[in-house]
Amino acid sequence: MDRPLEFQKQSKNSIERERDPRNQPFSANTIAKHSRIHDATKVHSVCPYCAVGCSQLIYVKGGKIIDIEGNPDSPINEGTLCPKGANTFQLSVNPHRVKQVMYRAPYSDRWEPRDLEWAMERIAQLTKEAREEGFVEERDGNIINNMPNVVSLGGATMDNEENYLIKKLFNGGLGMVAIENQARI
Amino acid sequence: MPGLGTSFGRGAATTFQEDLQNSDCILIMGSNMAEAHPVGFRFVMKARENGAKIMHVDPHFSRTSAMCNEYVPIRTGTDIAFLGGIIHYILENDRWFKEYVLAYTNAATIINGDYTDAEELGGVFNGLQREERRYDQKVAAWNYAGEPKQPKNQTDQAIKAQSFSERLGHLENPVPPQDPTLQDPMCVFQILKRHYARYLAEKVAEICGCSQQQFLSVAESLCANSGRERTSAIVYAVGWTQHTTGVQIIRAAGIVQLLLGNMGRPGGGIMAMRGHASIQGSTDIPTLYDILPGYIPQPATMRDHGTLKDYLKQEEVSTGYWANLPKFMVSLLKAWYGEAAKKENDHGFGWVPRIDANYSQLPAFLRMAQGKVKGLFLFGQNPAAGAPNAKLNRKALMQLDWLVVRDWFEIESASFWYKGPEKPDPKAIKTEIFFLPAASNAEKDGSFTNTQRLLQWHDKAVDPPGDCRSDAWFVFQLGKRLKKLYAESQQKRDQGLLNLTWDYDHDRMQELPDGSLSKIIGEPDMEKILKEINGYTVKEGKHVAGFSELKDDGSTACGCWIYSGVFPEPGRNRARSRKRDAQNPTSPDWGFAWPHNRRMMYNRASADPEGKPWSERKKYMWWDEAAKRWTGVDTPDFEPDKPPSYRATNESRGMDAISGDAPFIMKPDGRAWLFAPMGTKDGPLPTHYEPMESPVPNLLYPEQASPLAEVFKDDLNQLAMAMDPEYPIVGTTYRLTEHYLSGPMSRFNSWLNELQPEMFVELSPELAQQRGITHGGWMVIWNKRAAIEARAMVTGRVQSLTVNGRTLHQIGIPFHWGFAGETVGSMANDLTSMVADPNVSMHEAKAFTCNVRAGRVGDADVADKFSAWPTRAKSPDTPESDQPEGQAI
Amino acid sequence: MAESPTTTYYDIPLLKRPLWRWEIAWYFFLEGISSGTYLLGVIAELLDRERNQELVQAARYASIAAILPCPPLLIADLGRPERFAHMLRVFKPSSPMNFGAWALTAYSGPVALLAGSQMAADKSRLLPSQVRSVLKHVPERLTGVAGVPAALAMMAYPGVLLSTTSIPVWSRTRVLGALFACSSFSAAAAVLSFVLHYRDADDRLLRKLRKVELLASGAEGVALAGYLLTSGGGAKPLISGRYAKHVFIGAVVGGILLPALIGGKGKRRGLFAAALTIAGSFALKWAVVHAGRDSADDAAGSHEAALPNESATGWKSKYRVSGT
Amino acid sequence: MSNVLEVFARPEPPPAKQEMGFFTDTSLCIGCKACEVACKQWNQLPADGLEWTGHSYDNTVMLSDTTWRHVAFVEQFDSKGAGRWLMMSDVCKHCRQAPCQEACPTGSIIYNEFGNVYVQQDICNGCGYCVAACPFGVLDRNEEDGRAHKCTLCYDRQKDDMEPACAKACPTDSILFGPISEMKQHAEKRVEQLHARGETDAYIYGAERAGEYSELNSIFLLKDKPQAYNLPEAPRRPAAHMKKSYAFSFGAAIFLGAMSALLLSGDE
Repeated sequence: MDRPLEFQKQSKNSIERERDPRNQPFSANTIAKHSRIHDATKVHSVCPYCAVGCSQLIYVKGGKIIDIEGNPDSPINEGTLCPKGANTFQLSVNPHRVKQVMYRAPYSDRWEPRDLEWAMERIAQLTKEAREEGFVEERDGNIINNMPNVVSLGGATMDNEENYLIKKLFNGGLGMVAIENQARI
Repeated sequence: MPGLGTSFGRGAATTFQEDLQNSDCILIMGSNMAEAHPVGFRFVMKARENGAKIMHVDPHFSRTSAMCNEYVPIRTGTDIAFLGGIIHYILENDRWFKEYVLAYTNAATIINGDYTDAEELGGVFNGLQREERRYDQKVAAWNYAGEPKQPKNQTDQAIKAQSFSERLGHLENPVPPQDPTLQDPMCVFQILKRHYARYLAEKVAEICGCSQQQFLSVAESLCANSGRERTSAIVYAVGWTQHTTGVQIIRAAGIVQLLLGNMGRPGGGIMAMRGHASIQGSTDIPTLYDILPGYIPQPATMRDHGTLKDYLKQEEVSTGYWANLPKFMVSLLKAWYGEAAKKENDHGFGWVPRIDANYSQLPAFLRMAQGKVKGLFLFGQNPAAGAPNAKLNRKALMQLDWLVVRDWFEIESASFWYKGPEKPDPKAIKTEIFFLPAASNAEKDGSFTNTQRLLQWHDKAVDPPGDCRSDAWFVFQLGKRLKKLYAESQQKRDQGLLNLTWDYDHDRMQELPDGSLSKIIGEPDMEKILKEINGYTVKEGKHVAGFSELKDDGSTACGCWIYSGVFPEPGRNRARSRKRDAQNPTSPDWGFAWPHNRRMMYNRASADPEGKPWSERKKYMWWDEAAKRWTGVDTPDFEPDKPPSYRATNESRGMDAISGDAPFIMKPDGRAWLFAPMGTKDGPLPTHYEPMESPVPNLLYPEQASPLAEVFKDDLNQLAMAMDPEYPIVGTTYRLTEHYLSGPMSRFNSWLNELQPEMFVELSPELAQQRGITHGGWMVIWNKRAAIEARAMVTGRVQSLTVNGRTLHQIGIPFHWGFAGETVGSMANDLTSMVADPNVSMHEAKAFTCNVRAGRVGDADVADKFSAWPTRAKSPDTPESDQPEGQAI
Repeated sequence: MAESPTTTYYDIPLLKRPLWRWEIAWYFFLEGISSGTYLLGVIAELLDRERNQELVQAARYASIAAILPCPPLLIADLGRPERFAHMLRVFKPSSPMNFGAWALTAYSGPVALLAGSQMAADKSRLLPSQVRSVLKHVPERLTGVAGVPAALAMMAYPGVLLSTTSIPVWSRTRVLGALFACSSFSAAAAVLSFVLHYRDADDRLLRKLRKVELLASGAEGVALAGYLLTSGGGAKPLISGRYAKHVFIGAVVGGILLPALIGGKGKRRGLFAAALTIAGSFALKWAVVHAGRDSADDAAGSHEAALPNESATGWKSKYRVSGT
Repeated sequence: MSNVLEVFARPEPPPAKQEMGFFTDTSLCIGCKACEVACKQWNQLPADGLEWTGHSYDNTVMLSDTTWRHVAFVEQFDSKGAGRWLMMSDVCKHCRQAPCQEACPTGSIIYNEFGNVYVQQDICNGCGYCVAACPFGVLDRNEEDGRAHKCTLCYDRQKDDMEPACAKACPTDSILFGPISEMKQHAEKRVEQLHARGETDAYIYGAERAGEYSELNSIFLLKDKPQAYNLPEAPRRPAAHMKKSYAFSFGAAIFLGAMSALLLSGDE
């Protein structure tokens, strides 16, 4: 068992000499290295996945998101993220992402790209038609004022302000009652 | 969350995640926290490293179990038996926290003499109308002695009950008759004792399938770590809520925590771990059918809601904080209808639609499947794969005239018409579908409310690409178009829409953080919306500082009273405040927690009745006699200057009805409810029922399953009879760290897909051997609703249980797969059924019966092309040397 | 069962497969012949230029012919061929590959000059007359001697390069370098003997060369035995693996035993024996280079080769591991 | 042409800084794989396949040119269901005397100013020597770009005083980053703490020299044999015996040369 010691003596200095950066063949590119975000715009965000509420930092350069990571200042995640949170970048920058309005006509077997304006107008029209047809003002003396024939589902993954607009327009404005999301209990 | 609302007053997590590290003992039950909430779990790990005992009671040995000091396997759906056993243990061994229980709960309160407990009636309470699946309150007599049997604001079965009115109940006498000696046979304490007398350790073991020792060790650990000096916390998630008895499971946990004196104290409380970024927010500002923002009841035809006056008369709770309902309601109407909301027209109350039936998700989709719905708006939700009985949901989508899908990727709910297990024929499907690409959260401003009621703002980093738009943009623009379409209308029914205040346009082009101008036209100014939510004075348009400033005379407007105070003055968006306070562990300036930035609710209970901390170790809030006010590390969840000595009388109303030693200020008697005289439809005390589908008889009562559970009849929604020999295996679903829900936010992401690339099912070596299933091979899981296939993960982590003397097998089914995305697989939710909790219509996905065999069901769907790299584009404006190493030179 | 075997982790390899394939096997084979023939040529020249004329001439041509394909082979093997010159960016004796790169560079000069002057002497049409007239003046003995260290290095480093890795089949032994050197030398001797037999060279020279052949093959045999013995379990892929036949039938029987038996009795048998030796040497190098992949794939073997010994103690020793 | 020559230039290297490294404490690992994704996100590494292995929850299998963090899952349960589930996040060991660095013929692999082993992508020519040299099977050559890749210990981030992506993301601080001296002290304390708690199977891997093998600048707290996590129990340093090998092979060459000189000389 004395050989290890011997090894140590013999190699210690030579190792340290070798490890000294001055004896290492750095390339110009290596010496120039920096993190790509050191000069990027930092934006505060919140993880869109679960309800833990991890604070995130989005780094932007040239109008593009180049990195998303945890925010060290947050008392909740203190800079950490889970695999999904660490993956947030791939939600925005993703080849699978649909970037164009797609329309499927009744009984059609294909998607067709359509103009956003056109789609919005068509959806408004359909909503109005449905409302004209389904709206109930009153039933046996009771005020009802609702339209049960159009349903809205979603909200738990959206912003409070968006939920507010949905409830306000669909319920307070149009009289839709079947407005739901996962948030049961 | 009525389970919590009925017990304590508000339906939300009672504490905040960071506080878990102060616990001496944490019981994780009905939650796979390490996998579903890894970052929240860091505080559990901190507690563990501080020496706390961490226990996991769960049907499935997960990564959470691996981290705990103790893991107890139980049969899914037997939680009430287990918790009831703990309640029994606490009472039997006199381990309850006397001063706390006497002062802060309704233990001493006397119940109406006509009340008969499930103990006597074979598992049901008196007043059961079996065929109508409801309890007749007039007969039931759950109420306090001296109160009318039927409380004025308790609704008919048809309406789900998330509103505060419903949850809080109503008392004529805020100081009900009590027996401080707890001897009266009709006092809550005695009723509790009798009700749980039969929840003996051996019974618990028999029902749950764990050993007596395992059960006793959990019960003892909780008791040993509660009291003046120590506190225990309970963590749960949808493992509790997704049952036909979900609300009562949470009630049972509430009873345990109240008896042990853990509520409103550091390291204590009940931490509800919610699943989505803003699922709490979407309940507070509800995209739910039965409530208006701030848990105000949606007007309903089953109640006397003709005029605003009638409505308020019926829904107001005259004692406790909910006496302020008129201010909140009128302010909401002002926020919605602005100028048009006048005293003369009931502030437009008539325009608010009434509910005349159960419009919650399950019945709504059932009606859809029956062709009774024309259109559906889908915002970031995926019923075709993610909803209970997904198969029935896919059928429902095919019956629609039109469907608007707002998402990032072409999810199952957008491709159901040409893909999926049923191999649909597009030519036969009429549904007209609009896929409107959505903006990611990085591409819009807005606030999320996390699992601890904390509002946090996210700033818009960049414009969304192409046609992608925020949901706010979509609703805002749709509203503008509809207002235009109805502009000419004189009809009464359209006035609500026409009068709806709807001006959220940016005053000038929005500037992005990098200094460039946004190119999106018509994006609403989210802070204008937040201002409306926060509330403002109608005349000056001045932000209100908090809900205490709201009026019922129409002089204030407020979109959601519980959020009031989040935006107290221009330029001070507290959801956007990101200051961390090194001194204060509650970090009061990091985001904004409702109500009124209270991080821990009911924190008055962290001090004893005299207002002194229970112990130095567990000091949190206390009464400062000198300053004559409540003080501590948090905002008091109490009137800041109400002395502990203050006493209410039966004549007092509003907050005056809350005594100085009554910490649960939302409750009409200021006390937490061990026994719920009202607020839960299926009984005042949690009672063990088997899941709707169960291979085991109810070993405690003749009553097999919840008599009130909602059942939805449909050919595609058949249930197996109890103890059906065809389906001897118990199935439960759960989440994996690497994926999210049914996959829309994870199965289009190669970095996550590579970590869990295939649908699998976890089963025990014993069951695998019995059925000739080999590890890594294919297996089929089927029941009355569907047959699905998966790869077999045969692992020693899953073990058979001995229940009622018989060997019982449970299998674990991750629910992340579907037929769209980079990885595809069968949908666990094709197996789950549409049956629901009577209180909230939450479905029962966590317990169902099934059977398994080796093999496949046949042609699986094809995955979208695998995209190995999110982008190969180099970072803009970045020199070669600084490019990501994966792409360097 | 989703449980891992106790000795390995789901039998997943501990090591990564070496990337080297046929290019490197060929390179080691050819550069070995080149350096071997070069050395023999220089020795013969120093001993007696006149008498060993044929041998010297054959050696000079063989050494250049064998070395010419080498740079392309090396470059083809790189992941980034255009960056082959980076090899000479540093001088780094700790890296046998770097050492070899420099050796090859240093070697290329003398070998080219000697071959050139030989061509000049032979009035080869391949060279323009001016070049020939220049090359006439090459100081042959001096150049030859100058190239000897580089040639020795070329002969010595390939085996050392392989054994300075973590691949058990290469790295458990200290004699792989010697084995390759011997193999190269015998192959080189065989090449020369083949040429001289073919050109019906003077018998005396052939007999001498035959002795050299036997010596080298003998040495190769001894080194091979030493290699297999000192490699312990590491040699598994060569002893029982799919490359066992290369080693035993190819190298031992074909490359060493047969030539020893049949050689030295006439032209045809001489040619045949030489060819066998060359083939044997190639089989050996091919087998050893390719066995590296099988060795890396053997998870249990790799862990076994990394068990503690007195010079490599590992880290577990410091704490007692209880249970499992 | 200029940048072809550039690589031969020898610009002034940065001065040595404090040696930094990882301490991966498997007793705190919840197996969430945040380290894997955070690494891929920061370094923009591609996913490498969608194959389900059935090896517990490990579908990553091993470190590679495109996977620089890998979480291993070891299930140890008896027929009663009693047992444990070990999880461990593996990474490049950043050996203080690194076989890959010693082997690298181009000087592409260097010890940088933070004492980490770093592959300079503008230099590497894909010779593959480091792949065979690494006793931990860390390095591999990327078939797309023909170069060797491995964990850089987020050299680019360290340059701007940021911690590596994996350590930053780790929710339970199972992955710690800091001056290696502090990491070692911390590790020592942690082991004592665990032993005191009765977890006597805990020990540190790589903190000190192990005979011929150097210390690691990425150390681990393990709870089972190294083999259980697919780590070598006692790695060898390839170059440790290089001189000896050279001696033998030069010896053989010279011996054969000398002998053949004898045999060729004189008349028989």
